[in-house]
Amino acid sequence: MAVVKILYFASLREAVGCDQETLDVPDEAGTVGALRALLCARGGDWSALEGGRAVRAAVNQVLARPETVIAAGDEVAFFPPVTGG
Amino acid sequence: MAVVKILYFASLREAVGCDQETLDVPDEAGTVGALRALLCARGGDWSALEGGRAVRAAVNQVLARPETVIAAGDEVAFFPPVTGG
Amino acid sequence: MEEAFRVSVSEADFDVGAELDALAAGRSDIGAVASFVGRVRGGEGLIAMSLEHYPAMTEKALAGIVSQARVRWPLMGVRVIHRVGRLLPGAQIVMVAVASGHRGAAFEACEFIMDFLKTRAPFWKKEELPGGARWVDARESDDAAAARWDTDQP
Amino acid sequence: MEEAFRVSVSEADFDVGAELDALAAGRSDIGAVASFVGRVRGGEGLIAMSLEHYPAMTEKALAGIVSQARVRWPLMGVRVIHRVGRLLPGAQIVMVAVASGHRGAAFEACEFIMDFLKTRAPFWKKEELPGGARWVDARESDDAAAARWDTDQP
Repeated sequence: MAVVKILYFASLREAVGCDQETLDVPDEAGTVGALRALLCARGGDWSALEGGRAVRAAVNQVLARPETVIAAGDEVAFFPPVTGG
Repeated sequence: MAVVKILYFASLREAVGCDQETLDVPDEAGTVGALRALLCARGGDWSALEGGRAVRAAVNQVLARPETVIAAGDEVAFFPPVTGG
Repeated sequence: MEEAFRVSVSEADFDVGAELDALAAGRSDIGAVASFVGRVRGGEGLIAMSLEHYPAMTEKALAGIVSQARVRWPLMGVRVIHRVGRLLPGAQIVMVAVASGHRGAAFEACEFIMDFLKTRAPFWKKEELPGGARWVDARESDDAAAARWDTDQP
Repeated sequence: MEEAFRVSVSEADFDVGAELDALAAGRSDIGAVASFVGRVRGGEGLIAMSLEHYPAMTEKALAGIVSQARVRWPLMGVRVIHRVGRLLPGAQIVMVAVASGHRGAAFEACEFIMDFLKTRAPFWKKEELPGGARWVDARESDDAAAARWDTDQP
């Protein structure tokens, strides 16, 4: 088990209705992709995290891939493709 | 015959020792290339206009080619490749 | 990141002229300064554009992009400023300025930083329109612009 | 050439910030402003750089280059300023600023204008060095930079 902080931004934050949460992530959800699937499985508004949707992630403020490993104390963020500049 | 004004700039101006002149150009020297050859044939410092040297030309303030035709009243300029910017 | 290479995020507007002057101040080794300013474009009844960001990540991401540019080109200074908050049409959003010895490096690095900023830095735009607010969609052309640097080594 | 598209040649220095502000003043249709400033680089004991030009041709040549850029890209404003006379290391020589709806057009047109200015506008640089004065040679890389636009239609 790994306690991580999870942040949501922009349209994804509005869709799931949550800015941030602290979650005890089971070992089998120890990657960005697995954590995303776990959150999506909550159903309802959380389907905004479904596989077909364009969702990006960062771990400890660095862009991450689905296979990026998550460790206790990490800050994981989910957000839509960026649109700055 | 066509009376034209001829200008020289930068290193070419210094080489030929002349800023500008007015010249009655014979019909057979009625293009930029032929005029250049005529001027070069003066010899001495004017060999700066020899065929092998990088010399550019403008007619009436527009970049010209050797085959560009010269008419009475034209302003013809010879100068080295530009180096502004 | 030393003084000549700076990134920042702020709600306040910025003074491009002052930033460009600061980049080159007291130096005679800089032959070229390329810069870019992005502004809020009006149209379609746009009332305002709000920029959200991920504060803990933003400056880190921008500094990382600048570091990548420095690996690719010999740069003498870089300034990146990105605004957040609510901006009106015509307002400045972002500026990137790059100083180098020659213009090729300055232009390329400035474009590179903008392309990467558009696709890697955590900012999101939301438009306020007469009918309500709408998040701006990411554009495929921005991904394509960033992707060209993958193979196009200078 | 109307107000938003201006070229000039002068001995006086220019204020880049003021010029950029003037380009975008009162407009909300401009999404992107790309600009370039060229400066006198020191080194090799350079004392000064003198710029000669062909007065009757210079602004005509610059305006022609801007017109060509407008044929290739949808531009909303262009400002070109080139200095002449004796300039010290670190001094500004030239600025090109281009306003457009999007960054791709602004960047490309700004580079295009600089590339053509370097190879088509009648300016010549002479360096003052400790051992005497020397005309600067044209660089093949500048010809190559200009030539890429022959085939590279946007």
